[in-house]
Amino acid sequence: MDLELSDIQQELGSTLAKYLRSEYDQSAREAILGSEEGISRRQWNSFAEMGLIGLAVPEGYGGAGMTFAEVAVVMEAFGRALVLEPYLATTVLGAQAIVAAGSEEQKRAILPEVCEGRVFLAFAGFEPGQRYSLDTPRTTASVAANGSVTLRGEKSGVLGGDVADHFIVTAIEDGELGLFLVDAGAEGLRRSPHRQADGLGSAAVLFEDAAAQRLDSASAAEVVAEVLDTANAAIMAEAVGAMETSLQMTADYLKTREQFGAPIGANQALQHRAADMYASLEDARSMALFARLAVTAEAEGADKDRHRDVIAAKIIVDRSARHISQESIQMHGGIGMTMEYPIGHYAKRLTVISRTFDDSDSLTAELAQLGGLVEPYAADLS
Amino acid sequence: MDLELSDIQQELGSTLAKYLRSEYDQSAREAILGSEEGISRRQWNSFAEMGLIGLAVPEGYGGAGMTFAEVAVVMEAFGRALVLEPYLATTVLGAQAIVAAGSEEQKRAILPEVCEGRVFLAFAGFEPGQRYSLDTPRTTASVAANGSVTLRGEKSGVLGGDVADHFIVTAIEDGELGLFLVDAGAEGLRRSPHRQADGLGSAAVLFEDAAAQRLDSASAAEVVAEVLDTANAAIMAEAVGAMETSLQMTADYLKTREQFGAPIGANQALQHRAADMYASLEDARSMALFARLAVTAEAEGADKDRHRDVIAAKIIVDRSARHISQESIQMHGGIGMTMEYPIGHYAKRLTVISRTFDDSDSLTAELAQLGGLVEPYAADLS
Amino acid sequence: MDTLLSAQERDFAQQMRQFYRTEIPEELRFKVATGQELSKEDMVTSQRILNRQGFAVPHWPREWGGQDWTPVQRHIWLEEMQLACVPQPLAFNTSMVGPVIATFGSEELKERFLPATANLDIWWSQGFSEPNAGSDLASLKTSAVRKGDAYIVNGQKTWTTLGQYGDWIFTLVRTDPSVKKQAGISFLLIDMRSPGVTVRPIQLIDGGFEVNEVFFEDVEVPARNLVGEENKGWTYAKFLLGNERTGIARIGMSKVNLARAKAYAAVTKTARGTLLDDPLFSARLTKLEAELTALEMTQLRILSTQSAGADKPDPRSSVLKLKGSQLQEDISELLVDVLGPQGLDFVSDRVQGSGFSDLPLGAVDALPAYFNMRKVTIYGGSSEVQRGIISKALLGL
Amino acid sequence: MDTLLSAQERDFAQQMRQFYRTEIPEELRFKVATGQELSKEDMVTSQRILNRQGFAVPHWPREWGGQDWTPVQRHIWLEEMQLACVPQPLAFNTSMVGPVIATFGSEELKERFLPATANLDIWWSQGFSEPNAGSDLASLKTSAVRKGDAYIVNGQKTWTTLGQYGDWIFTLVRTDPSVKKQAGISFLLIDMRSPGVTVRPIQLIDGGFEVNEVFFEDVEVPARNLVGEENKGWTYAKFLLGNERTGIARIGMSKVNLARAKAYAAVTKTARGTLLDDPLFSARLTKLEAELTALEMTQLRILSTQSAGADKPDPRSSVLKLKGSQLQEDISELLVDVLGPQGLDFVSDRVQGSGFSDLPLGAVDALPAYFNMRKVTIYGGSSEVQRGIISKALLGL
Repeated sequence: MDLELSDIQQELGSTLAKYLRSEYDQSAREAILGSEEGISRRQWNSFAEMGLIGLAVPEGYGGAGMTFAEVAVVMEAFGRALVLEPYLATTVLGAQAIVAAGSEEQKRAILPEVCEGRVFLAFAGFEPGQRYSLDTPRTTASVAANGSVTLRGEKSGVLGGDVADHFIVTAIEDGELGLFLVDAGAEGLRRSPHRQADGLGSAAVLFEDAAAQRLDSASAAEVVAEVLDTANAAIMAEAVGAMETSLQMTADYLKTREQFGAPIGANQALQHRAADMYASLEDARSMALFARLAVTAEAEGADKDRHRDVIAAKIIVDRSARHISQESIQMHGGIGMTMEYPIGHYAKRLTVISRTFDDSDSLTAELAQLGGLVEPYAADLS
Repeated sequence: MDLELSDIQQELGSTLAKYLRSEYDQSAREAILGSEEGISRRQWNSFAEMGLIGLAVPEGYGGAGMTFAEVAVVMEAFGRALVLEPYLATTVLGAQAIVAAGSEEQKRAILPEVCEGRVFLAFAGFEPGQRYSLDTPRTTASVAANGSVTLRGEKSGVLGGDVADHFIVTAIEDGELGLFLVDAGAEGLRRSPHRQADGLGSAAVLFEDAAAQRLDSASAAEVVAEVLDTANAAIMAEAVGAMETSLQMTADYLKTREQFGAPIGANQALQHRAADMYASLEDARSMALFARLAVTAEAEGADKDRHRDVIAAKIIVDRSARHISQESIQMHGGIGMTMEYPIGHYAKRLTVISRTFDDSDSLTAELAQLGGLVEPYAADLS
Repeated sequence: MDTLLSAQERDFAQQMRQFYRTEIPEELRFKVATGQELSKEDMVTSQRILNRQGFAVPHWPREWGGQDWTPVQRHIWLEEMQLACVPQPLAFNTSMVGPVIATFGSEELKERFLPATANLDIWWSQGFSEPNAGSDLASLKTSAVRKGDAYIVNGQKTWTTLGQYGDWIFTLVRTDPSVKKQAGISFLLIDMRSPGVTVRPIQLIDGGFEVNEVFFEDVEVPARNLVGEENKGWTYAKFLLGNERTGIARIGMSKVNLARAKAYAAVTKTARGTLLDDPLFSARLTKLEAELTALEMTQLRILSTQSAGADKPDPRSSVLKLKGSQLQEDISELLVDVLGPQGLDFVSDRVQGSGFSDLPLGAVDALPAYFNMRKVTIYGGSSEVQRGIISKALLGL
Repeated sequence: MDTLLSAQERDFAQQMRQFYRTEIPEELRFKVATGQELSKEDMVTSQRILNRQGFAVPHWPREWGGQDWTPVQRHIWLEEMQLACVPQPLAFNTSMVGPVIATFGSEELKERFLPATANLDIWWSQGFSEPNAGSDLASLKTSAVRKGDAYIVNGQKTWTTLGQYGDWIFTLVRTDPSVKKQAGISFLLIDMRSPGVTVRPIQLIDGGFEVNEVFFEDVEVPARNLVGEENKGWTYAKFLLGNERTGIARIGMSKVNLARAKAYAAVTKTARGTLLDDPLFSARLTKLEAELTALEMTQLRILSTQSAGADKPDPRSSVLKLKGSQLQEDISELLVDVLGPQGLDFVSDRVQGSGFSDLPLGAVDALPAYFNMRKVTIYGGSSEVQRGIISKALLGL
């Protein structure tokens, strides 16, 4: 059994951490946050040059041909630095969907550009009033007499949809779920850009007979399920990075901030609560790993348990994210609520992460419905 | 608005507290707990002499003609002393059911004996495999050609059923819920006495064509509902007494027990947790009062909300009971787990109380189903 | 809770309800009810209507606009105000500086300030906290040096809520640095338009600018603006902070917010019905309702004790703050979770561009409010401070 | 978790599973699986079967019956044992006194005690805690005064688990009262049949007699029963307490208990189906399953680090204890709540008198176990001690 990072992963992690420390510090991030687009295309180019964007894209399409395990290393580092660029949208959701569902031609047309950092992708699956459900979009696809496909419908909460060049869209065609590729410049496509509370960009996107291509090299439902599981595993890694930094910052604050003539960390009540935060972080770290292993497992039958394991992991990561984000602010006091001080930004990202793709109640109900993790016959003597 | 105890109630409470301090201290209680019956008939006689047993029974039947508010004062005092005798079974459940559902003749036959402390009553409503449901017993009542009634069925968790002289039994007669009175000596009645974890007596009771009388001066379903609401309010008062003593004992322990050269209460982490226990106790006190007011309300339409208010109260009291019982033992350490030291006895009673008549999940689901406490239109500007 | 009130108290409640719901413009109350931000004008409008009726400062001395109300009446006044979504009178004026001036100020100060304070003709800001003080308020550093008929003030205050609207600021300043920290503090009133006063807004993580830093650079303050005696400021501050806890549980507001969550959940569709029918959501909601009811009963119990004449420090007040603030935070979180994925953006309007669906109810304010509510367990005596007060009463250690 | 193991490790696990499930009498395993109390004979039987195979003390030195297993193999050995409901080797023998004698004892002591200890021919009891010590173990008072070739021991120990079965007791005694408390302690082995030793059982709130007080009144103990050097006992005790944490999270047992809760809930009828379908019950269960999985992954991560050769103090071990004990308690509570009102009695048998229904599964042990489990957040370094260790590592304050 070996759960340590490989040498390559360690190297990747430390190189990236070094880069982010020098190029993506608090003031750099503040400038990006305050910019028009809310992202830095210069940073994105650097990420592309470092090979991060096409990390898990096969080499034949311009990628590095690695696995999600390496993507998770990137996400964790990005979580520590609270990177704002649409890596989740483009690399994890978008590129993976195209790799899985695109035709050879579609892959060749898009993936190399993605890997080079020249285009952004976004996955448009969620819809207004549908909460976290992805199975039954009201967006429909129609085929004209000439065989051309157009989409009608509205998507919301499209991560990275504010800057995306291509959308991967779910829609119903002839009663079946399908995946479609739509150019952001297509006629009949309009977007209403938003900023999430954490500063990340998203959008509502309206398709009014917008021209689309089918992505139908694999079952749309299966691709959506796999992409979402992977994306969930990715934001868990990111959450772990953000929680780790939150706890570190809080610990530093407890050690250095003085009140009544002593560091506030001398208060045993705060010490014990900090210890509980540490325990929460370790839980989350363990479950982010559990999710990563689930989406990268190659053992026979592993896909059967993939979704179950990912949602079980997310229950814990969400719980830890809530605990750590709330306690970090509380222990900082008022300063933790200001935009000038970084801890609140971590809390915002963690608050959003724990409601991205699903929330605690929906995860819990779904895991229960899947039968949970422990077999009831474990108590037998068989 | 006046939520203070009346002078009479204060007098009752302090007289009883004084009695219990001198006559029902830890060693007296230990002796009762170790006795064959697990109760003291001598104590019961004293309670009768003090007028406690018939407190809420009309004067015409030998009682004191007071209300549940006074019964709650007794229950709270009993909670502080962890009284073992079947007051809840006899006075709250049994006598109240007979007052509400018995005929004039039945009341005259039984209530005076009850008030004088000569007989015990028990309410037999719960059944094996039915959890907390009381509406649809499988016990049935049949009428013979001569008009005599007999019962068949099994009851479980009958509080005070180990010593009861008369049982008030729910059964289905012709598809309708009915209430019946059965003599403990009736042929065809057998009981299997149990001790609850808290030392209180209970029993499973088997009715095999046991002779019974109908208690049908009022709707059985309404009587059962009212009696159970009152009994719930009563154990909430008892729980408050037990929690108050638990917290007091824990506070004393924190102040006096030394470790590493200082009282363990000098640990701020424990101080803050003790403060949380105090807050829990105040919540419980408030909700025990809320329940008491609900079952004694005489305002028009008050019965409409009675059940809703009682279960809302029990949700909080159960939560506080869990919190305080678990924390009191934890703060005492190993000593808190021994039978020789009183704190564990309080924890046991509180653990049982929070699962008597219902549990947290069933209460929560029921309150939600009743629509909760806050009207959704409060946010309107109407 | 109505059934607990006497007939007279019920009448009084009815009268308040009636007044609030007919005299305060519906447009203002709608803003409060739906979590919209109030402008300065909104707050002034509301407070002046209340003041005209004697409902702005009922706890002040009668000669300065107060009412001889019982503790229960004062509770009803506030509870009904919150339930009717009436903007509350500005606490800095009515609960903080007003009572201090009325109790410790000279006759001249009273006449000069109290009527204008009650009517919100003067908007007061609070200048207590300093950057490195936190809960250790008495370690403040802002200095006031007497020079002839004036004090020269230098230093910095922070967390000055709505300081951008402030006309005057009441401050704690160090007038004697040579004695132990509590003993050298004075309570000084400063015109914020004085030369040398600068207000710098602080952006909070909810996106808004609720609080400010206030800088004093050689600000000349007439000595007659001193409240009470020099170096007695700490006494006045403690008096003020004691008042601050009144109504801090904000039970009426929490009820309104729970009701909102319930109303929104009832129109939120899920795969199996509405969110209000969802067992896990409704269990969470229901538990919060029960918790809030417990807190309300605790508040009423405290009132009942007060009405019975008791007047000693009551650790149950700390329970009100501790639990009340936690509930406000939990309810704000529930409102976020009603929205699901559509509650994650910071938006200024539910109505989107043409063709786009409206955002769900609460989409504008729920998440900002969640972040903003982080403050309630920090300010006015943090939860940690409250636990300390309670354990002191319980253990005496 | 199987997929994380290497092929060899999977084989090893299979071999363990096979052994436990065929060689340990099913009747013993059934008792463990259903929460029944084990007799002394049960435990002796099981440990001797394990010992015959070399599975009782795999972590001991090879010459005394140990195995050169990797940390992962040791984990599998224990995890599979718990999953198969095999009674665990007596910790006082195998995890506590055995390793101390093997590491610090003389050759003579090793030969005299280790084989009998591994085979449970000697039942060891632990004599560390004293009535007024608690977490402050080093403040112990039991004295041992050297007199010729013997020590004369006087004092009292408490919380001696299963002391009623004990043949020998390993104790910490004060041999030098003149130095600071840790420095004057020795580690002494005492034959419990010596004159002057009295064992008094303590009844716990679960109704059982799991722990005892042990009194020493002028007990003469041969000096050759001293382990290691006089006054070095504290060092040996710390070594022992370090070992005690191994496997303290009891994840395998918690899995078995969760599985029981699930199996019982599946056959418990409610108004709308089974308890396992009840949304609130299943949510609670599901969260515990997720928590337990997190803890298991933490344990595996620690093992992976150990396998990679790291050997410094790891605060994650404290997380294992802190969370693992909390989970054991929470799961014990879940088992109580499966039973509803039929779980509130202390009964000795599910089968009642003729005509009466059998009590539901778990009715005999669930509530006693709930009370008994209160100990797991207290013993072996209480939760408070673990939080202290973690915060020390985190803050260094």
